[in-house]
Amino acid sequence: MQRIGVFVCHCGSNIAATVDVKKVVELVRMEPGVVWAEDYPYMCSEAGQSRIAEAIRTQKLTGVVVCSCSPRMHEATFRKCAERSGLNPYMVEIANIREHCSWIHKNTEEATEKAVILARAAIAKVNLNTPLQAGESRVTKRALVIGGGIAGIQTALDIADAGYEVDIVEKTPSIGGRMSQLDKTFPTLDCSACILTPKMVEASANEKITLYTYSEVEKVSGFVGDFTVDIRKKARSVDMSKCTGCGVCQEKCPSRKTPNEFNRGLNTRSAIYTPFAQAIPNVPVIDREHCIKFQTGKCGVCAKVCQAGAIDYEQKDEIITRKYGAIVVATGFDMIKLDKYGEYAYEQSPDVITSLELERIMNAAGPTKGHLERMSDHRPPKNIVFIQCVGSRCADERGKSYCSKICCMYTAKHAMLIRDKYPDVNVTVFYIDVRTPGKNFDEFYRRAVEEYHVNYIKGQVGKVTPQPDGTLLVHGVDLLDNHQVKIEADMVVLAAAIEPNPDVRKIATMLTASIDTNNFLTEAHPKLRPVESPTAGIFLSGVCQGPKDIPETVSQAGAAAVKVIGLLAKDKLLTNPCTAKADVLACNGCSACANVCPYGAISYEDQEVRAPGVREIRRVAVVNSALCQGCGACTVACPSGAMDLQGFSNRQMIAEVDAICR
Amino acid sequence: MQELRKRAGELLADGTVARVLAWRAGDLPYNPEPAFFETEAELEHLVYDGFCGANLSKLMIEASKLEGKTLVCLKPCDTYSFNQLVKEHRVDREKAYIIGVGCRGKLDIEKIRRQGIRGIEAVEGAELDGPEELTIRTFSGEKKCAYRDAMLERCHVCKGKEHMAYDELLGESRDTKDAERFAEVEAIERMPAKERFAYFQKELSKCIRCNACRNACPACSCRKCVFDSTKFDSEQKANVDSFEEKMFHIIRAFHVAGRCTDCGECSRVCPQGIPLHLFNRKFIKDINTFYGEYQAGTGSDEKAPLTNYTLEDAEPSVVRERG
Amino acid sequence: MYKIEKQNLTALFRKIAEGRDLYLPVESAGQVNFAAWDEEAKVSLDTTKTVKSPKDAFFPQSETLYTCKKEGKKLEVTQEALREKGFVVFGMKACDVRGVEVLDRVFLSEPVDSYYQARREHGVLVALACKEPEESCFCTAFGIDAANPVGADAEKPAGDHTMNQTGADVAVWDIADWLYWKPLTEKGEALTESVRGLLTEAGEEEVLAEQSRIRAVLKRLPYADLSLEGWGGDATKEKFDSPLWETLYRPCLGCGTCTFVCPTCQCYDIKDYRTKDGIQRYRCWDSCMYSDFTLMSAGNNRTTQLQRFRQRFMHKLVYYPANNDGLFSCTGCGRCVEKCPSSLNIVKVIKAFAKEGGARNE
Amino acid sequence: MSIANESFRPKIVAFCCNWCSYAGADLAGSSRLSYPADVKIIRVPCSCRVNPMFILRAFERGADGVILCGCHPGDCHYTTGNYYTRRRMTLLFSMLDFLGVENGRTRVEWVSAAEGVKFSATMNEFVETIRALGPNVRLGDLRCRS
Repeated sequence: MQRIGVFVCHCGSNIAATVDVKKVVELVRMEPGVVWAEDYPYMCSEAGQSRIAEAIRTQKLTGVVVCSCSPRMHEATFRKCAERSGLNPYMVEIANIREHCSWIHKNTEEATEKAVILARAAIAKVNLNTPLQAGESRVTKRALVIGGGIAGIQTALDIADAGYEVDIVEKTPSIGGRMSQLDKTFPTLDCSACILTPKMVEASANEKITLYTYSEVEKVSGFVGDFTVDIRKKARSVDMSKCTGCGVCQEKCPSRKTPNEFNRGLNTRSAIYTPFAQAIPNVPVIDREHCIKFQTGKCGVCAKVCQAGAIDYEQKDEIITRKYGAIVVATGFDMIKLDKYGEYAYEQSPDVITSLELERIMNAAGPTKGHLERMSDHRPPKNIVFIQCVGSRCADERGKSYCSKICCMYTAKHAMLIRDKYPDVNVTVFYIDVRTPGKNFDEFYRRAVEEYHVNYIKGQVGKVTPQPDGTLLVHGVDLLDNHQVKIEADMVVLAAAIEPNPDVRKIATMLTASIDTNNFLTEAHPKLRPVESPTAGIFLSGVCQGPKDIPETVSQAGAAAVKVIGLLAKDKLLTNPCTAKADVLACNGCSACANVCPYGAISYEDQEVRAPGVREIRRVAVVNSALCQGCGACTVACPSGAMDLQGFSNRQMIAEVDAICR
Repeated sequence: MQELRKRAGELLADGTVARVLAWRAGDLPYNPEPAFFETEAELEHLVYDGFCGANLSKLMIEASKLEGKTLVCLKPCDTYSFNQLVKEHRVDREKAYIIGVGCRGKLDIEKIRRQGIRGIEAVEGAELDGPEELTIRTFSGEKKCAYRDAMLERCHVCKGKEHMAYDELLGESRDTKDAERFAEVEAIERMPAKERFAYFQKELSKCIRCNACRNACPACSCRKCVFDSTKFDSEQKANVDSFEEKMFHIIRAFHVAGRCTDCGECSRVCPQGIPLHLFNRKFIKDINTFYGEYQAGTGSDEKAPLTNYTLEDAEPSVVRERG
Repeated sequence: MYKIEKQNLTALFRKIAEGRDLYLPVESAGQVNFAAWDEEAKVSLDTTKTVKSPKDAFFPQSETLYTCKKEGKKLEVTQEALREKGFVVFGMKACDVRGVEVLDRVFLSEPVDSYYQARREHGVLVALACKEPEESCFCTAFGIDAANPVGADAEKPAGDHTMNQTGADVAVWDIADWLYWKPLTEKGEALTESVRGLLTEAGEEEVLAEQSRIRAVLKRLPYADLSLEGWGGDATKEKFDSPLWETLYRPCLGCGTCTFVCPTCQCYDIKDYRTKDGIQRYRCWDSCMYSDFTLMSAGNNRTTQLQRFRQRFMHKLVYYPANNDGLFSCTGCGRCVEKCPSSLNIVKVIKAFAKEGGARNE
Repeated sequence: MSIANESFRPKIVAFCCNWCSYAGADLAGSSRLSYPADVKIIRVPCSCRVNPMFILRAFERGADGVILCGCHPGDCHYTTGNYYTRRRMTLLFSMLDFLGVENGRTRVEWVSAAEGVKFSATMNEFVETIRALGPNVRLGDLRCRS
């Protein structure tokens, strides 16, 4: 029989306001196995913990139940407390009477009754708990960063700086990401490329960093400290060791009609290309889908003109398998597709563009060499209308419910830059709210309004109608004046919502990292563990976790790096002891468990089994506890119940069910 | 039958097999029992006729542990069970020499009794190559009964006359299927929920928890059944209340779901005549509907439906939504 | 001797059931078992063998013994009330009556099982002669007369409620359109009195004729000549050590069918069921065929199916008679013969030993 | 039909996987999104840990409804656990339905760590369904009611 102590936390008034904690203490005392029960205002405080420690010692407790907040919050705290007091940490169970009780129920009687039942379930479980010992697993001292944008680059640089090897896998031919497409950055207006390129060069030059560009993660197995990852290096068709980056191939390439992704399709590129001038590595790739040689077999111009002999049409995709201790996701974002927003005429008129397209137009290396002009007739616009929140803060399913966060600021930036360079252009901005929390942000926005006289109209645009004369009639509402507005514009810029890179779903699945309904990766805790995924060993950097601007991205990237470094600095990790275990006497050796194990943790051995009336060699299941992650799939596949999960055993679960249904 | 005795004798004599697992003649016309024969002399008691319904594949679990090969006589439907046991590593294929015996459907003495034929002294025509009609001598004179009308339920929905595993074949098999396999299940599905409940309540309340269904079932091959162990606090010896028998039969059917070959032994052996095959067949029907046709025991390497999945599987809410 | 026209049976049953419970063979979902009578019950007196024997009426498959209720740290124990309401078991066969006699010797000897005793005191046995004995019947081997289902000790003085109260209280015969009714004991007389209005006086002739008809059928049963020579209380060592068990047990599946349909199997297990606020201690039938039969903390004293199989037959044919004046704990009802999934049964065991010992069987 | 019996307080067991649904329930809690106190949560590492035995046991012991919550398919912390859950529970629920048990008493819902709102809404709706169905008679062990 266990000697169980029950500790009921008030959590200030968080619990005590709706749960009669004294009554809980009084009632749980009657439960079998309970020899001690008390309440305290803050169990997680030092004083609270020392009460638990004291009771463990004086009452010779063999089990502890803490009725408090979610185990996701303080289970570790109380387990450590027990361990310090000489009690096996796995003899502690938490009854969640805050999140699952006091915070959601208003009626004290009901909440108290429920708290008692939850406590009883935890007590029933502890009665069947057994001390468990954590095992150890090794840590591969190498990190993988998925995505080579500013988030990925910064994370990699910081990890490398601490002396650990780090690989960046980037899907496109060059690192740089979205930031490389930007012209200027708010609120300082410094040139994006000017601040990004040195970082790119630094990453490429750092001997601890290996870049896998034009590559994708194909398969991930293993667990924290010991991931095994297959990386597909897509065939570049150019030998990286030979190419000098002279660019002749791109000049001579006869296939020139491929939409240029880097310029958001505003112009075209050759089939052999580097995305942009400062690309790293500065080695082109052949886009086989548009290459004449690959499509028809006739051409081969690039091979002929390449002095270095770097063109290799025979190159094949290559799979590289590497081991990593930690993985950082930095897959970034893209703008949403605007096909559902027909009212803005984005697909009808080339003069309705997105903000990112405007960035390219404004950029000296862009399709217009930095001249502000209409894509339809290359005439400079006279009236530009910016429409905010296209797909952001959207109530219907066409768009996103969240605020994309960066649009208010970059629109102010665009408006200001245009008015600065082309003072005779009228700029109007339709907005729902202007959101400018951030250092020097509101000052920046006010300059746009006050200094540059940008016309901000609070209201939404109902429709953009292309006129026969090539202008665009913008129908809007001015909510402050409460009247309809019609503006004859010759360029409309849409601040389209941003969304996580669509590839992230696939990657999240491979990593078994959870994502939310908007495809943003979920943090281990929204406030306290914002750069970690709930899946151990997986970290988050940049917009894959939620909308953010560059400085936020960079700081989060640094934070992720610190977490990775903290992990890689360890030689061994303690493994979760809540793993599956087979009872050889009851095992049929049927393989059902191994068939459902996602980790390949179960193998079979011929063992001699001895029991009364039995002495024979049997095929029995053996669990590798280093590989087992404790999901429990095997326990249900096993018909005889021979396979059980430590810490969540069949009898423990049944005891909880019984306690709740009593 | 003579041929089977002769062939078994040869294989015993030449040392190919160490023993023969077949059926021994009973002391009533209809009660042969599964038996091991170790000498040629014993083989004179070997019998094979319409009353040899018992599926011998499960006895191969123990036979696999013995020295040498065991000759086992398997009917077409028994070979499915045999393959499933091999797949689950419970039976060693190398330890078996299978004679695939012919089958023209197996007989159910209860079905004969139900036709008012009682006080049975002798039954003629039950042999494999016998006539279409059984002649039954009773205390009150001779009675006739069509072979087909005395067949076990499972034979009316026979999976086919092909053996799924054998070393040699002996005797002709006949197609006996004359009913739709899922017709009974569908008829119950069409009942309103209340009627379904009443139907099963009535059937299951007969259950005496004798475990005959479990112990005869080749898929229920657990060394220690959960209902005999304390692993789930689930030990049950008697249906103490109306729930326990349900729990037992639901869980039993669930544990064999995707592994059950629909051999029908559960219903054959139930002393209370509970149509236990309905549970298994319902699972088979659902598996076929939701996850594609699957037949356990064909000998393929295919993953069993419950240890497999697809990304597009039906959601459990389908049960509610179909009304 | 009385009689009642069979078309009036419902009226008889209704009358018996007034203030009492009445158990009799009832068909439900295709099977006939003893069950409580009600107006809707499909009574089946033509069934020779119910699936289960009627022993449930006295020794139910499962019964609560007492209940423990916990309030705070206080424990309250309540014994289950003993049977107080009278009941009638109608339509038991001669073999079933013998079954009760076998149970009596177990449960009514010291220490007396009060639950069983209460049921025996309040139960009235109405035994029905076997109109159609079946090929699986072998009651004659145990000296039972299916034609005259009165039980062994029907002549014992009434009013003695312990060891002497064996045998049927009323014997009945189903002959053509009539049911003949003969009270045998004081309890039987009392029951007869309560339904007297429905009965008419009758002579014995028809019954005697029916008895000789039945006895003629019994003589030509396949197992009519089954001999128990060599069995009994003295045979322990010889039978226990026989190598025959080695082959006999092999088809045994280890299920409990034979024990649960048997009228004499009396083994039970006592278990606790956790209720909302305590436990219910109940007993339920157990089977010596089960792997966890008599499981103790130190393990099990019978670890193989061979041992378990041997136990059942040794108990019926050797150990029980050794302790009960040579009475076998088998009544020849033949239920196990019909229901064993592997077609094993006690007859095959007896015959196998007889063959070995050169007795006149086979 | 709705709220057949105001005074009926159903017993509802909710199995929640540690990674998504339990966290979703925590979020519902910290967002103060209420649902009836009749729902009691049992934490399991993954929905695939839930054995049909647990569900039947709950009913045997007097539960009126059992709901199982896990990560959305594709988001399982253990990659594949909820795919097995999906098959197991589909078959189990279909069997219970076949036996004539009201199919509203059992449910599987996928609730992510971010879906506190969904968690609360699901529980509210489930409790409502169970209240409308009334006490579980068909699958209960009557002794637990006394």
